[in-house]
Amino acid sequence: MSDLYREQLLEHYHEPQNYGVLPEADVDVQLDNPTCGDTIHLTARLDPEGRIAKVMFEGHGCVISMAAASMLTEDVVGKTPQEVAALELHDVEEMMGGLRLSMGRVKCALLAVNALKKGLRESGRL
Amino acid sequence: MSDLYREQLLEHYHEPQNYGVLPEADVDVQLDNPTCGDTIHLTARLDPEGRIAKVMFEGHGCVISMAAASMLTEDVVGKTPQEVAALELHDVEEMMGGLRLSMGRVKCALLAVNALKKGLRESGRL
Amino acid sequence: MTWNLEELRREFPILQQQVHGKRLVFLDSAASAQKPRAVIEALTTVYTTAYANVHRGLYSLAEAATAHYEEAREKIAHFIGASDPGELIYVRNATEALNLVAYAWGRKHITAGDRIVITEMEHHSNLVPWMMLAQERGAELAYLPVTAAGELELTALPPLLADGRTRVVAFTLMSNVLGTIPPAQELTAMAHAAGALVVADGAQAVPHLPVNVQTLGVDFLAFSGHKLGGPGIGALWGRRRLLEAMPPFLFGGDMILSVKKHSATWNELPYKFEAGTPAIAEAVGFGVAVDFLSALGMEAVQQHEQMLVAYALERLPEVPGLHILGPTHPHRGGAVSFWLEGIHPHDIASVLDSEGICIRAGLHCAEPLHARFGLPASARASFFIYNGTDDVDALVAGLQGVVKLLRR
Amino acid sequence: MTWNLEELRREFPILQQQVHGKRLVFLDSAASAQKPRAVIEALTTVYTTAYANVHRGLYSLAEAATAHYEEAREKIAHFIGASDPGELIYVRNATEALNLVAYAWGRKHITAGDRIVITEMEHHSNLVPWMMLAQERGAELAYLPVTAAGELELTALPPLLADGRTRVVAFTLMSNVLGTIPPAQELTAMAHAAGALVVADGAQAVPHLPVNVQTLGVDFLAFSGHKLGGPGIGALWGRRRLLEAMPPFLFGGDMILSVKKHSATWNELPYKFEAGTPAIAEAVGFGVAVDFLSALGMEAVQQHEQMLVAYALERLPEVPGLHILGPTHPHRGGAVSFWLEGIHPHDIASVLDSEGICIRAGLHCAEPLHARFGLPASARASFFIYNGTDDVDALVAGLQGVVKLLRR
Ligand SMILES: Cc1ncc(COP(=O)(O)O)c(C=O)c1O
Ligand SMILES: Cc1ncc(COP(=O)(O)O)c(C=O)c1O
Repeated sequence: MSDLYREQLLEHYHEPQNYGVLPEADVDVQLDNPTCGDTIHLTARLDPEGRIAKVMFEGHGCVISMAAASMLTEDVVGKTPQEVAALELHDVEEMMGGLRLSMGRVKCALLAVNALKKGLRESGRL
Repeated sequence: MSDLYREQLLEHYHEPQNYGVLPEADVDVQLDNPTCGDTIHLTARLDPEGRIAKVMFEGHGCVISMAAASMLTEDVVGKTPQEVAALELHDVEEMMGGLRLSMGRVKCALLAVNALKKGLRESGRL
Repeated sequence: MTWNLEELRREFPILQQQVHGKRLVFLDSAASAQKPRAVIEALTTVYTTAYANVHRGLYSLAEAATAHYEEAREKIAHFIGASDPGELIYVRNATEALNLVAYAWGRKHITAGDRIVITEMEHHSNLVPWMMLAQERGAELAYLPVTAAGELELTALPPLLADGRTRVVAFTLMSNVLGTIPPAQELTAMAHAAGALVVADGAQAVPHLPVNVQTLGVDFLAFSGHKLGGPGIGALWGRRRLLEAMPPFLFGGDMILSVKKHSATWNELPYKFEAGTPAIAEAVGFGVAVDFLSALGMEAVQQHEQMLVAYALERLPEVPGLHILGPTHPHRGGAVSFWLEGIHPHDIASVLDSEGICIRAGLHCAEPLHARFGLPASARASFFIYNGTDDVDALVAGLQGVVKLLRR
Repeated sequence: MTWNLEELRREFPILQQQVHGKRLVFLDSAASAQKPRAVIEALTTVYTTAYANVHRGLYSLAEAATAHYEEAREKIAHFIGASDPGELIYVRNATEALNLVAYAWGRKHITAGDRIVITEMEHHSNLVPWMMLAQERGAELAYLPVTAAGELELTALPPLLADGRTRVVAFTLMSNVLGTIPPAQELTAMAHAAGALVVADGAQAVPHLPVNVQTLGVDFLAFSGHKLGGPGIGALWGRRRLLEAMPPFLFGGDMILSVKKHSATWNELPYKFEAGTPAIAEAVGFGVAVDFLSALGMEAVQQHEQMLVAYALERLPEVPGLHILGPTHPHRGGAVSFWLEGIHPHDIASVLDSEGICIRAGLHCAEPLHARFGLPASARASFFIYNGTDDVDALVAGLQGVVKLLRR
């Protein structure tokens, strides 16, 4: 069975972490991937030093986009907006357990992090 | 040396028959082949029965177009306009001694006969 | 069985390969078909024995290339029932063919207040060119709806034709998502009776069933060579009378008769619409692909694919939570789209890939159609001559695995 | 000698063949070049191992095809000095590339009273699109004259730029008839200083000398893959900023981001300009052809051809009554056109063909240029990497025979 669908990913997919909407969020953003029909609604709060304190997401999409979102909500806690802005495909692949994404799935994996970057920009934190 | 340039053709090319302009012509027509720069000015007289009595031509162009014109002026004498209208590539090839023309040269060979057809149409004989 | 499948498969070198150690189960021919050995070899033959630029060359090599290029045109024209090869124009793909009509015919004939009718099941290539033409000209773009069963709502057409404002009706001869085969003759007769032209998108129909422009009565037919086993090339067929009255689309070498500094006159058909050096070896390969299909016979091709569709329609519902889009009777084309409850089509495609099974997932360039069915995407398996019931079996087994892996 | 010619010729299978029992002397590469074995084999490899439709496929075969297709784009962009592969758009040929600019950029930016400047030495493909655009928009089409020596009359440009009405200056980087290489950097600087864009026709330059869009400073560059040893394909390079501000040209699959029933948004570059299934294997072959030339080195290619031009310019005048068109110094491209007193170019080509020598005769898609020189047609021999001085010798001997046969 596909290497893409290893246990760890499937767990995040079936039982996503931080699923839902964060009340009184500093960041509140919606991002779609129209080619796939993936959508994400991401909310985040920052701590007094401006670091990411908590992130939650809602949405639907494929295993890759949903697992990546779930993992991201855990992974970015404590990062500065600048550190988030610097995250690249490679970092997301690492975050997902050293996965190697094929071109066709890159957009799925990046949906959540791109949403977070967009939200940070729109809320003036970047 | 090329089969296309057999003695007979070259003779017609170097010493064209019926070269010039026929005075008091019934048919007087100009035709160009813009892709090649070949031009022909063809004049013809019909006999009382409406058959081609004499054809003369002037112009410049390649060996094929000029030789074909020269041969045509001899070949069509005595033909009715309808017989001229019925002349096809195959007939021109026969007239030129059983030549097989390549696609690129067909237009050259047909210039004179097409001019004559056009002249007959324009003068109301067809 | 209409032909020996094992023998036929041997004609397709790519099918001999293994993917992830499994037999390649290629179920994405609706996107682009695999190439028979004869086509691949024809390219090599052209390039090693008879390549030169066509038309203007007076040497033997150029004449040989031109002859092969034009023979292919005759074969392709004949393949779609056109008697006049001058009506067949080489283009890059069906998309360019449809744009050619929208630009060259459309910009001349569509004016403010006119109506263009298309259908909800159109591929973007037979949709966006008309949308942009309508926007540019201030014309109306109207859609023939698709029923829940995936058929065209024919009763919606007469009202759209009644006021005489409809200039063109454009529709696919086979949906690349639903497999639906609209009643082209009927639609054409209605459009013509109302004074509208008919543009048929044959991208899916031409490779998979007998298409005859005379019988259908359509005015333009767009199709792709790469979808019937040829290289990266396509064709537009149009009625001589219409093509002659149209201005050219692309301007440049070969399509002109004469160029002065401030005026130009156009070459005869089909060259008027073929600007610049054409895809020469590709055209020859297109002709060879058509020969290959003709040798099988398009009736047999259709019959073979209907057999596969019938088998797939029978077996796919074994997969729990699987829903088929489009007609569930086998009088349809071999593009079978479906969705699985709770599972994203992308995941279906990725998991099947690890089993060597190639299907497509997404919108299949038909977003309004997916909107019609309220689906963000779907999965599609599509058949061609080299597919067999073993491919359907592999698909069903693969889908069972997908469900096991991804559904809780 | 910059490389071993015999070895290089063995890489071109078609050159091994005999024509009319004679060695093939191919002197028509300016029309289309012969293909190296590596290109021909690349097509076979794609079709036998990694063919599928690109971009939207989620299975390995489609991913492999997409990867090869995009790697080729990177190589081709790099070949012309572009750092951003998103600026490189695949088209059918240079002609389509130029039409794309004239349609998509031109219809947006050219209005009544504007001026478009081209030159008298343009190929119809860089002439007629501008003529039609000017006619449609009520703009003026002005020509930079060609001197008797076959150079551009540069002093004519400043007056055409002075009134600020010139929006675009389009010129060839190498004349396909005269071999002239206009001073592109100088022309570009002048045009830019006057606020005009520069469209460069690289159809002849890109295969034959180093072309770097950064150094040249041009805004668009059109060229053909088939003229540099690739299959039937071409490319347009344009500045990202300009391409992004342009509306799309062809509409349909792959070039969209999203399609609703009455609106659509466009994909990012370069896909916005690549509608429908592209010529996939052809793009890969284009990349391999570029690799082939890069391995030789474009400086070496230019040097080799200049050597041949110098030799031809020395030997051709031996033929009585032969007149060369264009520069008689060797700092020019390897397209050498000429005419023979009293002999029609068509006859030259036909007679030479019987000796296995392929040259072109006619207007070479440059009718206004021939009008400038008062010639109804000309003959042209053009060189590429596989030509040698033996080909020039064969040409001269052949021409001597032509004179003997046809001149009295
Ligand atoms: C200078 C020049 N521009 C444009 C073209 C057109 O190229 P293509 O026929 O590949 O479109 C050619 C070749 O014929 C050419 O020589
Ligand atoms: C119904 C239909 N129309 C048009 C097209 C466009 O074909 P192409 O991509 O070859 O231009 C396709 C294929 O993608 C199709 O399925």
